[in-house]
Parts: sequence; structure tokens; C-alpha cells
Amino acid sequence: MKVEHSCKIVEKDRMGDAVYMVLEAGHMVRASFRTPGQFVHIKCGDGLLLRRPISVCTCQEDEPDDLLAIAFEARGEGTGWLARREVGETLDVLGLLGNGFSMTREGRYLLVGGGIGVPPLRGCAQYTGGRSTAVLGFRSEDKVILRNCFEDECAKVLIATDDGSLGYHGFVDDLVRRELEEDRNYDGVLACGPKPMLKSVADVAAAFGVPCQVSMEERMGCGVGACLVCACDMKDGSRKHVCKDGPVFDAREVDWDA
Amino acid sequence: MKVEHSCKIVEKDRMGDAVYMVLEAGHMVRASFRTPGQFVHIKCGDGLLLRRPISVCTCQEDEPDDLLAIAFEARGEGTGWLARREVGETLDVLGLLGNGFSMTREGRYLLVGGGIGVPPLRGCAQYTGGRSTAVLGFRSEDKVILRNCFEDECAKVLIATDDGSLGYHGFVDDLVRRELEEDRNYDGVLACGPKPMLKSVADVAAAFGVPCQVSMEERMGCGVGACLVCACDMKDGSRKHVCKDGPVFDAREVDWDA
Amino acid sequence: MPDVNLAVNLAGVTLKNPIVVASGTFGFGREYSRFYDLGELGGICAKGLTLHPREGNPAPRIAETPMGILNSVGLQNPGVDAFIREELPFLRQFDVKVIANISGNTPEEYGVMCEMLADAGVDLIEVNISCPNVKAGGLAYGTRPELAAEVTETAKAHAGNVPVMVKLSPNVTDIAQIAKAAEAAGADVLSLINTLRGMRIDTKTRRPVLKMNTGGLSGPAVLPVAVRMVWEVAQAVRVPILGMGGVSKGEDAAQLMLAGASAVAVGTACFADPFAPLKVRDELAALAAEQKLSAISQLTGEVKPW
Amino acid sequence: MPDVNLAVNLAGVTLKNPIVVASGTFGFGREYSRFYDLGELGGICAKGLTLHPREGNPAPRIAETPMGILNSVGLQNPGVDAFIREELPFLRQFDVKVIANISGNTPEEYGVMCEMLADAGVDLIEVNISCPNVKAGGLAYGTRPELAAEVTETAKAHAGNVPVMVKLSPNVTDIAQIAKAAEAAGADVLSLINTLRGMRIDTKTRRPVLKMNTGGLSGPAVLPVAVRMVWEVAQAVRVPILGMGGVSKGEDAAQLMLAGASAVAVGTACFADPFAPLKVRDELAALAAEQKLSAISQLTGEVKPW
Ligand SMILES: Cc1cc2nc3c(=O)[nH]c(=O)nc-3n(C[C@H](O)[C@H](O)[C@H](O)COP(=O)(O)OP(=O)(O)OC[C@H]3O[C@@H](n4cnc5c(N)ncnc54)[C@H](O)[C@@H]3O)c2cc1C
Ligand SMILES: Cc1cc2nc3c(=O)[nH]c(=O)nc-3n(C[C@H](O)[C@H](O)[C@H](O)COP(=O)(O)OP(=O)(O)OC[C@H]3O[C@@H](n4cnc5c(N)ncnc54)[C@H](O)[C@@H]3O)c2cc1C
Ligand SMILES: Cc1cc2nc3c(=O)[nH]c(=O)nc-3n(C[C@H](O)[C@H](O)[C@H](O)COP(=O)(O)O)c2cc1C
Ligand SMILES: Cc1cc2nc3c(=O)[nH]c(=O)nc-3n(C[C@H](O)[C@H](O)[C@H](O)COP(=O)(O)O)c2cc1C
Ligand code: FES
Ligand code: FES
Repeated sequence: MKVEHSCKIVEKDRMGDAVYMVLEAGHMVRASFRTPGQFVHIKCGDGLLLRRPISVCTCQEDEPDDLLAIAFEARGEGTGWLARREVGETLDVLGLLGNGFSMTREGRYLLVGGGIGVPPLRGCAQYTGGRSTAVLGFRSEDKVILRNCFEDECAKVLIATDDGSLGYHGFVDDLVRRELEEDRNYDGVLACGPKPMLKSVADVAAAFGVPCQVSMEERMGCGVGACLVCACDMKDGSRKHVCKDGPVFDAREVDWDA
Repeated sequence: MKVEHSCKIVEKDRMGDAVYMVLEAGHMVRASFRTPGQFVHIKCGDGLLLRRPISVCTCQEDEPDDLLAIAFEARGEGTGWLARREVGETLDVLGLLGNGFSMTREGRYLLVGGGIGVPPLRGCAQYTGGRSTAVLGFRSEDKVILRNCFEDECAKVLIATDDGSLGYHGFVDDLVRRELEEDRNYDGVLACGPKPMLKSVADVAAAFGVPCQVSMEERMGCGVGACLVCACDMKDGSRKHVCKDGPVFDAREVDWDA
Repeated sequence: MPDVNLAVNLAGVTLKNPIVVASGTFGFGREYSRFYDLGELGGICAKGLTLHPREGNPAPRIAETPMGILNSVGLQNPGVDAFIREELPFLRQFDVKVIANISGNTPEEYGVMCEMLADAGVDLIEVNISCPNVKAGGLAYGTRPELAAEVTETAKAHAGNVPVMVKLSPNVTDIAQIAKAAEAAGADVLSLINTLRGMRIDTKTRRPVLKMNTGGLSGPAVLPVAVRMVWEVAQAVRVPILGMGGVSKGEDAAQLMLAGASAVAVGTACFADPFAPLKVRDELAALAAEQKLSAISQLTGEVKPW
Repeated sequence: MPDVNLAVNLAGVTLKNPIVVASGTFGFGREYSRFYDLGELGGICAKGLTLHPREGNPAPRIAETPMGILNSVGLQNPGVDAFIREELPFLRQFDVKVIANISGNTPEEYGVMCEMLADAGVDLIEVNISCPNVKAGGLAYGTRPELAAEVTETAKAHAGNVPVMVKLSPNVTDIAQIAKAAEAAGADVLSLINTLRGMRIDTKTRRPVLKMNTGGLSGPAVLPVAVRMVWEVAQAVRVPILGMGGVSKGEDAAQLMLAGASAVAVGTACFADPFAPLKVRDELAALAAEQKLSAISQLTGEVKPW
């Protein structure tokens, strides 16, 4: 695995509360891209010992530098620091790390994202060349991100908001159920978002017999599989590691009651 | 005492290995200037818990902001950070702190400085309106700082270098002896520099019966007299504190063998 | 934001807010009184006193470490007499609780000092059994339950109506054991943590930076150790706790309170920012207001362990 | 700059340089082998092993503190058998000393593991008597001299020719006492420090960040405690010391060596920078060259106390 250390910020946009950044990533994508859903591990200033994991939103090989887009919310000290970086500054980035969604370019997937879990699904949308359907959930209309991108890059986009200020009034799992009732011929459901949402989506997918993969979050140390802190409880009683075995897992393997 | 927190850097110059900076200091000088030889306590970045003490080189009341000049060498992490600050940035400064030289504007003093101990003596030179004599020692010619200032602001300037590359080849105490042999009518010897130098100068001054004051250095915590870490051993067995009782002490009171 | 009642109670002593300044980091308050009204604070732990004046250890007495400092002041102080004569009247000008901090070489010395200070009318006596810098006595009392108990008993017997607070050392295998011994011996309040013993070496000169070779570690670096120890002690005793160690933000103080502290002391943070105790107080109040608490004391011990 | 001989000796085991990676922070080396040749390191302490496989503690297992981290992994590992079968052959591909780290619930378990690992041919066995995360056994062994001695003796009796290194806990009143007990019981090397116990509380949820409530503190915050303890232990014993705790720069490693360590382990620093061990090695070599040393081992124990 090639690890690129120093990535230059070449684009930065605000999307509501979130920040979208494009990085020049050297050979990082060429060296370690496998499928959408991988992540990068970013050093956020000198005062914080731990890097912050952020999903790859989209990435592409390019000359001389690969390009890598991330989208994140400033939630605490680390992402707060990151949100204050400007175009031209460089970031210390480890990546691409982890296993993304197990998917093919020819496939057609139901992409289900909640809140700041939406960005990595954009990579999935692009990967499948416009064939997939996106179901995106947000708290309210002003939290909606990347909508235009998904509309350009998906066959169909359904939006839900918790307060009904845009699209369906309710949660994404309702929309997933409706969509699967109409059409269960998806190659899979690919989901990223808060754990309760993932669990509900996994239940719905299981009810329709559609394979479901979920991207899990856990606090990380090394980000590469060495320190074993990012444990994710599996149904069989074992503990796998989000950074190395994941972040994407088969929904059936995860112990949802842990 | 008024403490000004945020001082803007309005001038920055390199002087060989040293950095000269002028700060806009609000009402700091008006509120707390007593005599030359006081110091300021500067926060050097977020990663370092302790402020760094730096002598006031010169200062003046001004409107709207008093002006304060410091000169320092980048020796470690803190002063290294400080040396990288640029005009327009602001520094978190506590000051003016401590007791300077006990002197009068009408007096005529022999000002003795060694290396990075030279800057505060410039304030003494200005304070006595050109009447004083300066004896300045440096390691070599390229380490000489503030020479022109002293030449403008003193009746006489003698320079010594350890390697003889400029002026007298040897140490300042030799020059002090010579000067006092010629003229012992000084109101006092005021010295700042490394401890061995201070001791030698104090010995010479004592031999000629001229009162001598020395500016001492010690590692500091609070800088204001509360934590008692900056102990200086006195002849009488007591321990005074550089930040509050000093940094300037009567040379006869100091225990030079501690 | 709703108004939060900041007053807290330490064994009958009411502090107007839970922020105290830690012993040894604030002198006798004179210096910081030039920055702000000391009445803004809940309490002031004065610099550690001994029966007789002490000049303390030789310098250097301080070293910097990652997010911490080491000190080896060694209890420089003018003696309990001079404190009562010269410093206490000064402190009494302010509307703030005055806590005297004492170290003795023998239990008897603790007793004598308690009597003098109780007569002089301090609000609380903090018995330091944990100072790691003095070779005689200091360390041992804080590391052995039976010695901690002995000192506590003697202090209590001589402190009259003034509550006694015993200050625990973190340099022990089982701090809860020492805490229980002090409580059983009559301690009215426990304070913790004192400094962790540490060392820094100048690799160029090959000398320890501190002239005493080792010193006491304080500052943000020790906060997680302080939180853990306050939590352990809170589970072991019923007396109130003054928590300290590495507090520099309201959030840090809230952690110590949730772990079990009734009040919180700020020490090392004063060096970087003389206003740190007031900043911590305001941030803590804001945090409590956000959580819609009516009284700051509602934080104490409210951590929900897994 | 002159060439400095970086080789050091730990009880007959020659490390080509004094930089080891600390147990639990480097897995079994596979992950970092993708970043650089593991042969660049002096030694690798493998992730802590137990007799049977363990899944460790529930997440969250990590929290950040000022210049430190807390962990509560709880010895997740595939068991000593799987290590010997699957991991050791992998590590053997590299020109690096392999140190197995073991934790047991009983002295017998330590004995069984030592026998298996000695047969399998590891270079050194690190006996962890200090892991603070496992309720059974772990903590107690490291905090009582007689238990430390018992485990050490059993380990030695079963380790054959493989030297035994005993890893000490910093959560004790007197680490020199434990060190002496381990030495007297036959320990060939001592390693220290393991993690200091700490806690962090999320003030919003009022939950400890770690699911185990408390965890082990490591990282730069603990460096001054590590330096002090290595110095104390070095004065108390004659066996060589592997020093660790908060090393992230060559300067830090030099402090531990001057305090008495023959070699130095880098742990937490790997998380921020996978190349940290190599950076520390190079900076240490540069520092030694500046001091005109011909061998890095000339630093060991050379602190000049006041
Ligand atoms: C695989 C993966 C992909 C992610 N992708 C994205 C993304 O694309 N966009 C985005 O906005 N966020 C993403 N997150 C969440 C993001 O990592 C956290 O928001 C971030 O770590 C918070 O750091 P902080 O310093 O701002 O918050 P703090 O709360 O101050 O962080 C304290 C510590 O907790 C950790 N932490 C806090 N929240 C989380 C969390 N949800 N997951 C993991 N660690 C956490 C931090 O990394 C840090 O170590 C992802 C998380 C994972 C595990
Ligand atoms: C009253 C006073 C006035 C001073 N005036 C000047 C001045 O005008 N110009 C100038 O260049 N230097 C001056 N110094 C010295 C200056 O404070 C140190 O060079 C500086 O603190 C070094 O910090 P650092 O982080 O760069 O070095 P480091 O070695 O990394 O510092 C580590 C710690 O040691 C302390 N320390 C290191 N050296 C000294 C020292 N000589 N004196 C006190 N503390 C020290 C630091 O403050 C810090 O806490 C003065 C010192 C004192 C006490
Ligand atoms: C310079 C200094 C001097 C101290 N002197 C004393 C003392 O005299 N008596 C005492 O009980 N504690 C003393 N302490 C310990 C503090 O009161 C406090 O317990 C410790 O510093 C942890 O808090 P902090 O991290 O907020 O500083 C001292 C600490 C420092 C830094
Ligand atoms: C995530 C993590 C896991 C650890 N696991 C072990 C272990 O299995 N066995 C052990 O003896 N020490 C373990 N340690 C302790 C380290 O080996 C080391 O003693 C400690 O972290 C101090 O060094 P550092 O500050 O360089 O990390 C672990 C430390 C961390 C951070
Ligand atoms: S973060 Fe280290 S194993 Fe996942
Ligand atoms: S630095 Fe605190 S008393 Fe001088």
C-alpha cells in the first residue's frame, strides 16, 4: 500500500453545515483505490494525537496528482480544525484505507444515506454509472447535501427529511421499503449513516431478501488494523475491526444489539 | 497592575541570530513601566503551557498604543515559535513585570551586557539620555547586536568579542576594569548576561567600590510571584524570586556560589 | 440561558461557586488580586505552610513536559505564624473562602498548625499528606493508610470546628484505600490529586532539568488520571471531594464533578492565563445552563458508568 | 557526522538498533510492513497474547486526552497457538528481533505460554504483569512484589534459553520494589512503563468515553512519569531495561536511555505517524552523533543527577 502524506487542498466549499474539500492526493488513488466506501485518516493539527477517519466521497486517478473529495461536518475539535483549513494548505493524510462496498461497475444498487453518511454513496453512484437509485435522509431541508450530484449521477433520487421540510416526511427506511416493494431487483442495498438507521435499513432489506452492506463507524487509533481499538461486534460473538475488516460489513454479520 | 493580553507585532527585524520585534502594547507601558530592566511574559503557541520571559529592550508611551520592543534569540521551542511570528500577528503578553534597575534619569551608569543580555541595557541607555557608557560583549563580530543604537544613545561604547573579531579580544569584565580604572565616578554598574559574566563584573565593580546591579535569569512559571519556582539564592541564605523581587538584584545580595 | 445556582457545599462551608485555586499555584492571592477581585473565586487554597519558615529547594524548580509541568518548589513558605499575621488578614478582605494548606514532618506538627489556624479562623484546613518534594515525612503519610489515618486524626483533634480536608497523592497503588483510611479517621473532605512524580532530562547536559532531579507533574497531561482517581474515591467514600489535576476548561471541571467532585481546583492553568479560574467558572456555568441544570451541584457524581 | 554504532544488547539478544515497537500498538507487524521493511526496527513486541483466543472488550476502546490516549482493548488476540502458527513465520521473514508479549490468568498459564513460545523460537518473552484492562489477574500481579516474583519464576522455569523480560505497571506506589522482586526472581530484562490508569467522561452524555469506564493512558503525556520510573528502576536493579512511555522524538528516547534504558519502545506515536519508530531512530542517531558518541549504548544510564 502506498501512503501519501501531504495532500494539498485545491477546492473547498461550504454545503450548509458541512464542508466539501477536494485534495490533490499524489498516487494515492492509483495505489490503493479498491471500491467506493474506503476512507482516509487525517491528522488534524499538532495538538491532537489521533487522526480522524473521513470517508472518501469521490476520487479519481489524475495526472500528476490523483484527486480525492471528502465531505464532513465540524463536530468536535478535530473536524473543527479541518473545517478551518483553506485552499492551498496541505493535510497529512493516510489512505486509502479499509474495505469499501463489495460491488461491481455493472451493478445496480439502492444507495441509502443518512446525514453526513451520504457522501461515500456518491462514489457508489458514480461507480455504477448512473444506474443506481439513491435514498437520502436528512434532518431538514437546510441539512441537505450533494442533492444535485446525486440527481446527475443516479437513475432516481428519493429524499426524506425528519421534519418533512423537503421530500418524504419521515425516515429513509420507509422510503427503502416503498422502493423495494416496487422493485426488488437491486443487486444490493448499500447504506451509510447513523447506527439506528443502518439497523432499520438492514431489517427492511432482509425482509425483501436483498443483500445489504453497511458502513460502520467506530473510534479509531491507527486506522490500519494494528491497534485493534475499532472493534465492531459481530453476530457470531467475534469482534472485527472497522478500519481493516470494514468500514463496510455485510449487514447480516453485524450484531445490531451490541 | 494592568495586564495587556493581545499585542500586535508592528515591526520585525533580524539582527544576526537574534530577532527584534516592536509590539503595540495598549496601555501596558503607561500602566506598569517603572524603570528599564523589567520583562514581559509571552505565550508561545498553544502546545506550550509555560510563557517565556523576555526583557523589555525599550518601550514608550504612545497613542493609542504604547510601543514595546523586545530582542531575543531562538534557543528552543518557545523562542523558536516566537521567531516565526510575522508583522500583523498578535501575541499574548503579560507585562510589564518585575523590578528593573534601580536608577535615575539623571544618573550616569556603566552598562554591561553580554550576548542576548544586551537588549535591556538599551532601555537604560535611553533612560539616561546619552550620559551612560556601554560595555558590550559578544562571541564574535557576527553576533553583535544593537551596536548602532548604543552608539547613538551612549556617551561611549566599548565592544569585546571572545574571538577578537571585533573590538577588544576577551571578556567584558576586563573592559569594565579598564574603564573603572580610568573613571570610577559612575553611579553604578548595571549588568545583564550569563551568570559567570555577571559574577566577574560584580567582582570588578566591588573592587572599585562601585555599586552593581545584575539582571538574573531563572526558569519561570507564573511570572508574577505566585508560584515561587523562580528562586534565586541570596547570600543570607534566603531564596528570592526572579520574577517578583527581580529580575534585577543588588549584586552584593546574590549568592554567587549557589 | 437559565440562571444556574453555582453555590456548592464542602462539609458545611459554602463556596459561592465551585472553582477554587489550587495550593501552591496562587501564592497567598496577592499577585492575582491585581488582575481581578478574588471574591470572584469560590475558594483559595493558600500556598502550603509548614510550622517554621522554609526556603524550599534550589532552582531550577520547574520544567515543561508535553501538556504538563514538573515542579520542585519544596514548600517554600513564611511559616504558619507569618501566614496568620500577614497573609490571612489580606485574604479576609475578599468575599472568598480561605483554605490553609499544611505540611508537617510529624503528626504533632500538623496538630500544632491546625490549632493555630483554627484559632485564626480559616474556613477550611487542607492537610497535605502527599507533597512529593520533601524527603522527610511528606511522601510516606500519603502512601500508607495507617499513616494517613494518624495524621488525619491528629489534625481533626486540633482543628476545632474548622473542617479538615485531606489531600491525597496519586502516586499510590490504590488511592481508594488511602481515601477510606482518611475518611474513617475523620476527614471532612478529601482533595485530589496532588502531583504525579516525574522527571525530565536535558539530553545536552545530561542533567535532570530540576535541581531536585524529580518533581511533581501537573497540568492537562494528568487530567485523565485525576478523573479516574476522583471516580474511584467517590465510590469508596461518602465525604465530599475537591477535585483537581489538569483543569483548564469548563469541560474539564465538569468531568471531575461528574466523576464525583463537589468543587474543583484550578492550578497550573493559572500560569498560562491568570484568568483561567474565572474562565473555567464561566464555561462550567454555561455547560450547566446548556444542560438545563438549576444548580451546578447537580453534576456531582452523576456520571453514568457503563 | 561520525557513524554511531546503534546496536544494543538486551540480556544477550542483540538489537541492530535500540528502537522497538511497543506491544499492542503494532499488531503482529503485518499492517506496518506495508509501509516499510520491518527489518529497519531493532525489535517488535507483538500484540499481547493469552493462552486462549480473546475477543477483548466492547467498543469504544479509545479516547483522546491532552497529549495522551486512553485504551481499553482488553487483550484481543488470536491466542498463543495461532500466533506461533500464523504470525511468527511472517515476522521471521524480517531481520528483526521478535518479542512475544504474554498475559495470563494464573502463573501456570504464563508457564505454558513460555514453553510454547520458547519452543517456537521467539527471541525474547515479555511477561505482561501490568495490563490494567483485564479484571482477572492482570492488575494484581504487577502491583504486589510477591506475585510479580511468582509469575517471573514460573515464566523463567519454562522459558528455557529464551530471556524473560518482565513488564512493569506504573500504577504502583513503589515501582523499584516490584522491579527488585522481579529481578530477584530471575527476570533477565525489565520493560516499563505500561499504561497509567485514566478516565475520560463525555460531559454531554455523562458516559465514560470508554465502554470499560477506565483505560490505560499512553502517549507524550506520560513521558515524564516514564523517565522518572526508568531512573528509579535503573538505580534499583542491574538487569537491562527496555524503556517506553510517550516517546515520539529522538530526544524522548535519549531521555529514557540516559535515565537507564538500554533500548526504547515506541507505541502510541505510531498512530499519528506510522513512520514514528524510524523517525525516532534517526533523530536518536543524530543526537548521538552530535554528542560524538561512537555507540548509542553510551547513553544508557549516563544521566548526571544533581
Ligand atoms: C470510517 C469512518 C468514516 C467517516 N466518514 C465521515 C465523513 O465522511 N464525514 C464526516 O463528517 N464524518 C465522518 N466520520 C465521522 C468522523 O470521523 C468524526 O466526526 C470525527 O472523528 C470527529 O472528530 P472530532 O475531533 O471533530 O470530534 P471529537 O468528538 O472531539 O472527537 C474525539 C475523538 O472521538 C472520535 N470520534 C468522534 N466521533 C466519531 C465518529 N462518529 N466516528 C469515529 N470516531 C469518532 C474522534 O476521531 C476522536 O478520536 C467517519 C467515521 C468513520 C469511522
Ligand atoms: C527575566 C528574563 C529576561 C530574559 N530576557 C531575554 C531577552 O531579552 N532575550 C532573550 O533572547 N532571552 C531572554 N531571556 C531568556 C529566555 O527566557 C529563554 O531563552 C527562553 O525562555 C527559552 O525558551 P525556549 O522555549 O526557546 O527554550 P527551551 O529550552 O525549550 O525552554 C524550556 C523551558 O525552560 C525555560 N528556559 C530556558 N532557558 C531559559 C533561560 N535562560 N531563562 C529562563 N528560562 C529559561 C523556558 O522558559 C521554558 O520554560 C530572559 C530570561 C529571563 C528570566
Ligand atoms: C508550582 C506548584 C506548587 C505546588 N505547591 C503545592 C503545595 O504547596 N501544597 C499542595 O498541597 N499542593 C501543591 N501543588 C499541587 C497543586 O495544588 C495541585 O494539586 C496540582 O498542581 C494539580 O492541579 P493542576 O494540574 O491544576 O495544577 C503545587 C503545584 C504546583 C504546580
Ligand atoms: C492500544 C494499545 C494496546 C496495548 N496493548 C498492550 C498489550 O497487549 N500488552 C502490553 O504489555 N502493553 C500494551 N500496551 C502498552 C504499550 O505497550 C506501552 O507500554 C504504552 O502504550 C506506553 O508507551 P507509548 O506511550 O509509547 O504508547 C498497549 C498500548 C496501547 C496504546
Ligand atoms: S484503528 Fe487501529 S485497528 Fe482499527
Ligand atoms: S515565576 Fe512564579 S514566582 Fe516567579
